Amino acid sequence: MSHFLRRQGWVVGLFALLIVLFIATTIIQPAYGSNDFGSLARAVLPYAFAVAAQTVVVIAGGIDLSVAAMMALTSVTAASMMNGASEEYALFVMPFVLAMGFALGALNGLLIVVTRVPDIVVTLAMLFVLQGAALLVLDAPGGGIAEWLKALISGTVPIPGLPDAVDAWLPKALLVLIVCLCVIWIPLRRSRLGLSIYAIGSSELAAFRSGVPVKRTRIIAYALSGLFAAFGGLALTMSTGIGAPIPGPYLLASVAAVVLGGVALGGGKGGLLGPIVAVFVLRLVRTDLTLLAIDPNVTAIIEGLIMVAVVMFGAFITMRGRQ
Amino acid sequence: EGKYTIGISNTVQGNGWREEMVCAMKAQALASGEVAKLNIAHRNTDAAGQLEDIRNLISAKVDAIVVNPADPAGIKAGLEEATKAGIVVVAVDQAVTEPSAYIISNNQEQYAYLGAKWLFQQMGGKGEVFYMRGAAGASADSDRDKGFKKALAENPGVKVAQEVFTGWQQDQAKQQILSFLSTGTPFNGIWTSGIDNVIVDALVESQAPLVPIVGADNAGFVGQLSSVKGLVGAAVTNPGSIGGAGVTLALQILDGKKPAQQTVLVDPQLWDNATDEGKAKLKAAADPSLSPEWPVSISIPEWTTYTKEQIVACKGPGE
Amino acid sequence: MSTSAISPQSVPFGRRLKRLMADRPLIPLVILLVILVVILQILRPGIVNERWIANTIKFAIPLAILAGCQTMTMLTGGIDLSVGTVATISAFIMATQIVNQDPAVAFLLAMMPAVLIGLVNGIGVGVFRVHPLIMTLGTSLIGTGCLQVYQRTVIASGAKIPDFLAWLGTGVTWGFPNALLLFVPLAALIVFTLARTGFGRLLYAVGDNERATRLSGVQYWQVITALYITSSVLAGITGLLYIGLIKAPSLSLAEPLVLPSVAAAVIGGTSIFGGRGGYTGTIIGALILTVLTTLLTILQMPEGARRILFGLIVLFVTAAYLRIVEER
Amino acid sequence: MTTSPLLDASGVAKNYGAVAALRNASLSVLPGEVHALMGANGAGKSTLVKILTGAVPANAGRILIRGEARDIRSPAAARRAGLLPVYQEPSLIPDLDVLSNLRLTSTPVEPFRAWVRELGILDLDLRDTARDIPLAVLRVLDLARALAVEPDVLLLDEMTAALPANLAEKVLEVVRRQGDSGRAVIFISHRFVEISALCDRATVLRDGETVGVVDIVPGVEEKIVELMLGTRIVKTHVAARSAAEKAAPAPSSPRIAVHNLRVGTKLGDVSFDLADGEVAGVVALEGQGQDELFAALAGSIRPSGGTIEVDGQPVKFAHPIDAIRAGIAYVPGDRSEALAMQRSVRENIALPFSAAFRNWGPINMRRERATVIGAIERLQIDTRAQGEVQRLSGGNQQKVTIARWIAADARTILCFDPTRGIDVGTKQEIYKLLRELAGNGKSVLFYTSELEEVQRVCDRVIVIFGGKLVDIFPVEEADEPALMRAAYGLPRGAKADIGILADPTAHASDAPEARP
Ligand SMILES: Nc1ncnc2c1ncn2[C@@H]1O[C@H](COP(=O)(O)OP(=O)(O)OP(=O)(O)O)[C@@H](O)[C@H]1O
Ligand SMILES: Nc1ncnc2c1ncn2[C@@H]1O[C@H](COP(=O)(O)OP(=O)(O)OP(=O)(O)O)[C@@H](O)[C@H]1O
Ligand SMILES: [Mg+2]
Ligand SMILES: [Mg+2]
Repeated sequence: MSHFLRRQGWVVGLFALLIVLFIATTIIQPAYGSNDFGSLARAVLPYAFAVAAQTVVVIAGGIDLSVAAMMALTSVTAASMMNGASEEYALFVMPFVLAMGFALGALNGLLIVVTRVPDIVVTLAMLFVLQGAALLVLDAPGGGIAEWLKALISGTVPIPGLPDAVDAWLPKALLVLIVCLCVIWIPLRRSRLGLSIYAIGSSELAAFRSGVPVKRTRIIAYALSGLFAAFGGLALTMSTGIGAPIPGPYLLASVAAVVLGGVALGGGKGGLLGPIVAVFVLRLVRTDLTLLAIDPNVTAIIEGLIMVAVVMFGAFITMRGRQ
Repeated sequence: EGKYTIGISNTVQGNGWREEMVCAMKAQALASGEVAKLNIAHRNTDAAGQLEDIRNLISAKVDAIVVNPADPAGIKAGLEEATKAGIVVVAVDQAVTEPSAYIISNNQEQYAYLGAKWLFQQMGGKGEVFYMRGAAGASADSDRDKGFKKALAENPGVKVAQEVFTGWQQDQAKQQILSFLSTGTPFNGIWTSGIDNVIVDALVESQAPLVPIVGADNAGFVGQLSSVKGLVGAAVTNPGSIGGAGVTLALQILDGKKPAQQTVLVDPQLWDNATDEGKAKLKAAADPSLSPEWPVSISIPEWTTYTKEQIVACKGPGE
Repeated sequence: MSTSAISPQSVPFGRRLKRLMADRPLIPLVILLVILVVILQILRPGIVNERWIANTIKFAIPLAILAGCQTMTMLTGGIDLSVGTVATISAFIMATQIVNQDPAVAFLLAMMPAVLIGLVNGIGVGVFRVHPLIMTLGTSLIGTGCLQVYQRTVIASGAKIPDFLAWLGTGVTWGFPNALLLFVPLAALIVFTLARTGFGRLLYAVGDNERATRLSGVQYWQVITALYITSSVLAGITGLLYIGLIKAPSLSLAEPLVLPSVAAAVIGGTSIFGGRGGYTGTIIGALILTVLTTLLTILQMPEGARRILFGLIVLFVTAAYLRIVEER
Repeated sequence: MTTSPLLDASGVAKNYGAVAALRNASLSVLPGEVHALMGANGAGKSTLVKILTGAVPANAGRILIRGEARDIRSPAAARRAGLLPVYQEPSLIPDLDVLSNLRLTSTPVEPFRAWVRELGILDLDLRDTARDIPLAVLRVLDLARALAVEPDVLLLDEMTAALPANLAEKVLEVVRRQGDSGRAVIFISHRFVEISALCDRATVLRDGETVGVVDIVPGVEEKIVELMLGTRIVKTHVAARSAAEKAAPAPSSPRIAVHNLRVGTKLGDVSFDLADGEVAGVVALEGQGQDELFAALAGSIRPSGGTIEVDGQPVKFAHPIDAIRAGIAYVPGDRSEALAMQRSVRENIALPFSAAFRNWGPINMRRERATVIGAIERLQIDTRAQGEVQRLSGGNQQKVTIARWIAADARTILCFDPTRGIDVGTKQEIYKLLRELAGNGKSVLFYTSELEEVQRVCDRVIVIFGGKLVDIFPVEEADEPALMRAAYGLPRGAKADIGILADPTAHASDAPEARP
């Protein structure tokens, strides 16, 4: 139990914060219901994938500045391929785009390993490259998407045996998120590859000496990041129905949520659950600020303050813990 | 005394034009006396983020949503949900593809066409033009590009000497024009997408020939058109006050006065300093007290009722 | 594996050259810069003239100062993402306050938020040990929000660019940009500080091994707080210079310089992990980036291809530089 | 014996830029033997181990395993070839728990558990994160992890250097048995006692070259030292200091007085004095609270109770700077804790001079150079590998950590195991230095994990056990058996058998470093 609390304490705290926020939301807007929760889940989707992409590389001791640009590129690719195409064609586009994300992510990793240029610089350069590529694919927002893909994240899933009242609180978007992340993350976390990712983030030298193939693991970590970013790009296209070549605000948001989620920038520590919960917290804060009709300029200040305050609080606890 | 709550969604923050638009919305809401509360979502984000904001506004149970779309097609789903929830939706500045939404918009294609046509006339229908676009990949930019290309097609003698994207950023634009000037490439005119006063500054600073130049009706540029000696140019109006017009339209619909068409286009005007008529318009419009990035056309007759003090104060109902 | 031993006597010329470059990392950087300029001259014959050089220097200087902020913070293993916001705030306050205030008062008002943000950054990083990336990102968000609120209170009073700043930012005397009057002493001061003062030594040492400096009696929070305040003040000064150059106070004036400032420091050979680097390299890095931007503007190609090229060149330059310097 | 060697390396060379870490090293190990690898600091032992186990690539050389040429490119490849190292630095992943570490290296858990118990660690929780485990235990876990996969050749790089006597004891026993069971062990240590107790043969390196292979027989130590040091003349026999030299000071007020010092649960009620001109030894097994004692005196951690007086004035240290201002300097045992590895020797030595806020201004380069060079000469630091400290060998790095405080002229120096992993020659220099400091009126608190050092250096011995100060006695009574008993918390005068090292009749009796 103490092991669990020591390791998951931060995530538990975040969950508590999330619940407090939900209660606050229902106080602000008593009519807040399952539909609104569905909206939240859909808003979370692209951020959650961006954060997952960032989390994997941060755990591996790196950082990926190209996450948002990767999402833009995969999004425009999907949108331009599916534009005017048949519904079935999307079945081919999806894996293609995911594979593209995986390959471009691997390219990130490969460049870091081969050139030995620090990851932050390689991914910064890749940010420009991917952005440029996105502009070559579509020079203005546009494209289209299969209807069934749009329907995949809207509405709820009727689960037999569950009362409708409960069903209504299970938006498809949330299920898609859970399924996509779990299918990749849970087996990974338990595998030797997963351990290797933590190992190279924790201590590269020790990992090397423990027989971990450091370079290969790093490349795979970036490839996974690219894969998650491609999911994020698809999520963008699924929710908007188009592809936009200009990256959205996902880079900074992903870094912020990773840190809020208890993953140390520096590597080796944390998991995926914390950052995902952090994304929910950040999105719900935005909802509350809108519901409260707060001056929009003040909302920027509040979001910044929350970020700084929570992280300072975390730092403060760790300091107390150390003494 | 107001009875309505109006939600506003905008996705570019810190840009003079957009700030004026939001202030016009606030001022109009206050001046109309019909609005109890404004609920503003105003931040830098993309279409997906705007969907989130629109849905939050739906959760907040507003009566109408006035939106400057990040993308015409990208927020269709959100707007549809809003209409279903009984909310009046008005898009300003750019069109949207959602059929149930009302649109009151500056005509971006016409904006570019009007200015470029005038410019090419000034150049005598031939020569080289320096083409300074906005942000690559933005829908307003690609609409304007269509208008520019149309004028270009009508003037086969005019060639594009160089095409650059300023990203609607002053510093980038200035560096680009200075680099361009230093190459010594001959050019006979400049068409720039809304970033204009720094371009004139750059020409003056580097003592380059003052070729004809077309920009927007930003306060700084309008002032330059009357004050800089030897400068021939024209400002094409692209009023940020369209935001106020959007609020008016929304209120009209809420009051049951539906407009004849779903789409209302506000056509741009061109004020040049080559004709006396244009000069008079420029003089009337010039307003040195405004921030140079703000468009001078701070009101649209028939659509806005606030005073200059009100829009400059930038205060909505209850503030 | 071969069994041949390595004889240290005869060092071939190639290796000697490489070692020379490794010991003097500025040489390869300058060579890279020259190569870029030559390419530019080939693409557009005649472009490299006095005026172009003056322009390039004018735009490289604000970037170089902000990259100086990054260099110093990166030496301690940090980064300062708030420099763009700080520069913008200072510039905006200066341009709006000068309308009704004495220049000296306006200057002090403009620098106040810079000092404040630096102080908050310093305390967050130095005392609470928040990761600098997050800390400076947070303060930059807060700063931007405050600027938006402030902007509404001064819309009515208008803005003005002080003549002195315009002279400093855009003026050229005998072919030399006036901005050099500010930059040369500033750069000399930074270089001297890093190489020959106790504070500079501490920046390197703290970035290398913080525990060791603690055992030697160094108080981390003092060093870090002083560092982030210095960085912010430099950013504030950059803002003033930059508004003199651009002459249009906007709410996102210096934001576009942030990522390039990081890139300039890295290209200039400063390690993002701390403990290694210097300012002279950074200055060249800033020049390289500015020339590169011009080069890409001049090239006639789709915007997408231009960005791809920019990314590839930055990557290539950094990789080539590392290759050369690490050959020891 | 005609058995063919298990491992046979020859002509191994390794260059780091201009510095040749290894020139022509060779090493041949037979099955069933414990083979010592010896050499002075900087001789290249660690580098050779790293090459053999694929951690660094060699520039030249040939490695045969069971007569077959193998190209070992990575630790994983070395593992497959049956070569398993325990490096000087712990190799567990700090942020993973022990169990995950085992899974990462595909180490069977049950044998590992058995070995851990065998090696004397009874209360290990496999769910503990490696970062939270004390250094000495980590080293033992590394060894257990290596043993659990039953390697053909085990390479131990200064395995015992950071271990307290009780754990070192167990390690030696286990290693001995490995040799007996037909496997081979390569054993690096600077402690002759261990070598004579354990090893069959020794390969001696000097300046990156193998200069001899000797059988370990009584009396061979002199020969090894000769090989190791070459022309360097070192007095290997330092007698315990004469009574006159000891001149036990009887000062009126002590330099440092500690009363009832407590630090959390680790240290309780410790009281003692330290006088000017005195070297006080601290003896304790691993983890008895000595780390906390030193850290508290150095201002690194805050005591939870008790008082510290300096020159009769009570002091409270909130930060090492407070201790340094009171003239107390701390030399940690782990040099990576003390050095800025990418900076020069000069900057490292001069570091304390810039610490205070008022010294943040311009540096007087000439004065600094003079001070630094003085300290370098005094400690005879080999700065052959110019530039960054990380290019120095371990021993020379260690000297830099002390040189800093010589240059800063600290009045009291707290030395925590300063001779860990250092060759005999350098050790003598450090002993001499500490005595000289005392002679100049400075005071030294000296923790050592090598009991035989106590009599060479100290005036008094403070024994800590279980976080309590159990005994203080004069150096005359501090022979090794007495110290060992005290360290185990046994009352003075009691007799108990505590292993081969304490047994004065073992091979160690003829070692040059043994008691006179
Ligand atoms: N990375 C490096 N760069 C330059 N020189 C190095 C490097 N590593 C080691 N050396 C040099 O190579 C020589 C051999 O070093 P090595 O650490 O192998 O010796 P050692 O026998 O392990 O000594 P010690 O017992 O002091 O650790 C030393 O003189 C050292 O300065
Ligand atoms: N695989 C590796 N990857 C990166 N750095 C390495 C690797 N192997 C060794 N090094 C580095 O090479 C340098 C030389 O090591 P060296 O042999 O001197 O060790 P050492 O600590 O002096 O050992 P000892 O004190 O036991 O003799 C060290 O700084 C070490 O960090
Ligand atoms: Mg060694
Ligand atoms: Mg060594």
